[in-house]
Amino acid sequence: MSQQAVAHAENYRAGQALGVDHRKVGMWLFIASEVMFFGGLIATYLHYKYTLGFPEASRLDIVAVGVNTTILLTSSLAVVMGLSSIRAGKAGRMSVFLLLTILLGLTFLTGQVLEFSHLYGEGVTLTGSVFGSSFFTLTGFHGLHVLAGVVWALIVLVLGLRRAFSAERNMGVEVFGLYWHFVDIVWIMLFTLIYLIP
Amino acid sequence: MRERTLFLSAIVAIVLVALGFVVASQANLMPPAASTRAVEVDQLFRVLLGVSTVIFFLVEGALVFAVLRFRKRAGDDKDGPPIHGNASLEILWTLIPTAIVVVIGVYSFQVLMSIENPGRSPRIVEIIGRQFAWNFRYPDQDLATSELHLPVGQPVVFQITSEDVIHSFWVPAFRGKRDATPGQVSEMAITPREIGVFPVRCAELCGAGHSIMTSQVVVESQDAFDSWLAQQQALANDPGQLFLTAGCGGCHTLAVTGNTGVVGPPLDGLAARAGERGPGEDAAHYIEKSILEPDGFIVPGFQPGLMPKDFGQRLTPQQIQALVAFLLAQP
Amino acid sequence: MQAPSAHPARRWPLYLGVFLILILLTVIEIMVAGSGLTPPTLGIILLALSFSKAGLVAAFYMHLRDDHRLYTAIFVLPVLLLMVFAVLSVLI
Amino acid sequence: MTTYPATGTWRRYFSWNTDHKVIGVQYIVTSFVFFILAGMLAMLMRAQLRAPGSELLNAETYNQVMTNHGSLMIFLWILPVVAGFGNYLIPLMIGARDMAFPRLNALSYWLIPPAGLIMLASFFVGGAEAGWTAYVPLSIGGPPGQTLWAVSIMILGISAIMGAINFVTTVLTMRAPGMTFGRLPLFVWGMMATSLLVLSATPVLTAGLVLIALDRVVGTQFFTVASGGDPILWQNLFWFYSHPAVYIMILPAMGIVSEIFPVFARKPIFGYRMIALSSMAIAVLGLTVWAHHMFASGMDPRLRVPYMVSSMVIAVPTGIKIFSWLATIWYGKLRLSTPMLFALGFISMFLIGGLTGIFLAAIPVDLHVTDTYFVVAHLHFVLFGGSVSAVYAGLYYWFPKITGRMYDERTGRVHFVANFVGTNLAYLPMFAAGLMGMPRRVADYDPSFTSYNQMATLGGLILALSTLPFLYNVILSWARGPKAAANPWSALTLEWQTSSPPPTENFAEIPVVTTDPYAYGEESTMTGEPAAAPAAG
Repeated sequence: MSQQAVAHAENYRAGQALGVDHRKVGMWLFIASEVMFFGGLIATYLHYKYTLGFPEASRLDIVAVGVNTTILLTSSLAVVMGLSSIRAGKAGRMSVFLLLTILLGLTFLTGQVLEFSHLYGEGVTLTGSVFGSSFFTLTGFHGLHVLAGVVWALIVLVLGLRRAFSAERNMGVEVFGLYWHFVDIVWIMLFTLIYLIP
Repeated sequence: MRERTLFLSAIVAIVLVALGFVVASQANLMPPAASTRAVEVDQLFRVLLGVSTVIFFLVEGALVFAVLRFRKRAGDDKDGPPIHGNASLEILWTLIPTAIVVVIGVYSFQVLMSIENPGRSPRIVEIIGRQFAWNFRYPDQDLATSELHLPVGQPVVFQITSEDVIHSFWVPAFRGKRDATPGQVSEMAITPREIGVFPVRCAELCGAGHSIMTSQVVVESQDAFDSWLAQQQALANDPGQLFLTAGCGGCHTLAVTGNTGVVGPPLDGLAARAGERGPGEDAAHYIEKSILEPDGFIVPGFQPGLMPKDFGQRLTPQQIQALVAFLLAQP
Repeated sequence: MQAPSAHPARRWPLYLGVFLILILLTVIEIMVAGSGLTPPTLGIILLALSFSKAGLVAAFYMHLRDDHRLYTAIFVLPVLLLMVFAVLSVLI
Repeated sequence: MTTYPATGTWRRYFSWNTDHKVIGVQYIVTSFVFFILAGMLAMLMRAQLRAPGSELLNAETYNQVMTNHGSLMIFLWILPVVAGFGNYLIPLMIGARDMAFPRLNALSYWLIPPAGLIMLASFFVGGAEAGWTAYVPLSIGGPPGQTLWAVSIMILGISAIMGAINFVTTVLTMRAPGMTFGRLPLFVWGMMATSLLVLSATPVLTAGLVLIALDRVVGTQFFTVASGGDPILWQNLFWFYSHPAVYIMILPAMGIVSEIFPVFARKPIFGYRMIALSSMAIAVLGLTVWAHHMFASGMDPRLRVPYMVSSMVIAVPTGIKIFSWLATIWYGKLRLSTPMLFALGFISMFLIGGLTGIFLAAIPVDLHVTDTYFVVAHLHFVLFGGSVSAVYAGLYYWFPKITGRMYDERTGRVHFVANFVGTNLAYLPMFAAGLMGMPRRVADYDPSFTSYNQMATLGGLILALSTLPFLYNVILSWARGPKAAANPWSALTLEWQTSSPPPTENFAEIPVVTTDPYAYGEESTMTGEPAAAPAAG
């Protein structure tokens, strides 16, 4: 066996040729496909924004949504702090941060619900105009991703309370974190593309 | 040995090129070239056909030769020579196709620029697709027709759109095709070069009637075209003719045109009745309204929803006025 | 090449710093949007700001900065593809 | 965590099983069932088109049959059968015990049968009639079946994405010691390229289908022209997936024949690196050509030229592959068994599809032939003469490995001849019909096209019959064919270095790879369990 072959053999036992963990690779590949899914919706929104001008977009409340954005950013901080806690072996502290993440995620969703109902009050509806369709579909799908993230966070929290993670075994937390941060990044882009750019 | 290989490959190359040339020049795979654009497209097509023929016979020939020449002989269980590759060969068959593709690309681009150039002062013809028929408009004459006539040698620009789903306006003899997309107008420039009658087809699946959504284009001399145009205009403005061509006679009874339809109310002596139908509305307005929105008032004893509601698009305002006057004049 | 979990405890100041920058950038974004800049410049500035925010999250919170290059490639390539696709879809 | 019912019982093929070999067979058999169904729909169409004015099917029914034929063939036959080969072969070829995510793998298979049933169910609620391209606004106004069609393809897309994640992760993280990227079998390279395309293109189609479904069910305005909706946008989303889909369907096929030529020519593959690179090049270029399907649409004319260029450039890596295969069999010791015959047939017919592709890339010619039978002929030479030939080649080649039994060679050759004759007879006349002016997707046609269509119908009939000897062959051989050796073709890739069929977890001990997989005509020095087969047989 060549030296390199030996290295491979050891990595193989851990399922890690290239020295990368398969769960992490899988998650990143999933994120890549999610990029393209949102890509389809974003391209649709931008195409119509460019062709139709979307005057209704002036009805959007930048400041309120800005606050909601910072809430989501804070949740990302909570997630990464939770990860670094468990890496330091502090399972209890991780649970606290995960709880915080869930609360912040729910707050964001509440904010989005309020925004939607406000817009409906203004007569901007899902079926009323191309703007309504594009806006609610794009932001709505992001909301669904946040919701899925909250559920996932709950699962990780429960597992954490059952001592499923430790300073050595915490890939479950890291992979969840990747997903959550990605959803955050999507919102960072949507905030600019939908709300800020006229 | 080396000379022999070179000699043989030279022979093969010459034979292949000759073959390609013969196929390209002799093959007759296209309908008549009835537009100037068709001539250029066919030229490009023949070039592509020649190149493809050479490549086709090169590869298939090599394939057949290899199968015959290199098949395992009985009792020979040894492996072939361990050849893993040949850099110069691989570079060669990367560069040559690249060169061919570049040439074809440039040539195609030139042809594209040339065929899409409308030429000086083209005549505009509007083409409207609807499930499942083609309608035509000559905006200069403000004339809507169900037939497409074109003067030979005169550049024309089709302005193509659709009223419902996507259709595709295709005259194989012109080599041109353009989608008729609802909500937008796309243009196609053509200069007919042959007198004759050529089929028009819908090339984009548009529903159950897709295969019967055909028409024809009549390419004729300038004189013939002008007289056709004049005749069409006369028809468009002769209300009696209009009454027939628009299809009114199919459902309504009218003595002067000899129609006896009973689906819709009879129209003889309409002037007398039309006055009292709508409150505070004179006969002329009532008749015009009934043509544009038939279900506005339903004559007792007749059903709503039977009369087409698109006469507003089918007929020009002048034609409708002519019809109204014509009906008012009937005793 | 794995994410260094050597001194995880000491990483929280970094995470907090990144967070503060993210909030700051968000505030700047809103102010820029409010300022009377004209669309082309405005759009470019706003996109630059949001991309830097996304970059910060990816580099520090998703650990791309000190993780295996493979992950960066898997993430960045589709983003580039998406940008090309979005531009062409707008123009189509 | 992963469950393995006793191997050898046929029941495991009908159960939730996480063994990649079981899942591979499930994929292949299921998709072949849909292949037969879609083929029957094709025969209905050919029967309708046997003569002008035929009244076998009314226009609505014809459009439903045509739509489902295309959708089934693409989404439920070629894509899943290719995934089936990937599932069965990738772990074996890279020396792994299973895929990276066995349960995800089982899930991605079990999404397929329900999705297929949903698509077929559309027939009974007023079927999808808008063609597999489902152009709006036609597909918005159509009958309810169109919604089922969209849902079915969404599910299949999700299944394909999960499969692709699994393939890429497996290849990146589970290669056996010594299985460097330079030693990866070319089929694995093909699956890598395909999976990357699936990951980057399929989600866009899913997004587009969501828009169509919302328009139809909820009443959103995405494609309502009156309120500003743009039909071209759907074409843009659709083709961004559906052109790469052609490469998703052909790259693994190219990988299959790249495995077969060295074995049956007893020679190393010629230009391994160039073939692997060209797969990746095709994948990358394949993402940049989609709008060449829209040259005749209302898209911005200035955008067409770059698409024409990229479409033509793809001819180069494709040519590299074809020349490399020719060079591989050159000076070889060709054994013309059925897999080799189908592989040779693949080249000869795919070549026609490839060359006519250049005609379609050249915009001036495309504006004449697009949406005509020329396109129908072109895509069937690529997907039937190409992909399906390669799939048949692969089925015969790996049949002894999968079943542990040998198929009957004579019947296999009968199948090949019938398939080859049928394909060319069915599709060559369509080129002429299209050039002369016959649009595609018509339930009736001008009598001037009769002779072409009669030939095509006859060819189609031969094709349909040609599947009978195949079914007869595989069913009987699987049941009571002669036992096959572990390595009947004395091939060098890893899947042949274990028993036929391979045991659960494939290898008693993970092999260590020390040589490239096509080292024919040399001292093969593969260690590991069991020892490599002699290079020459």
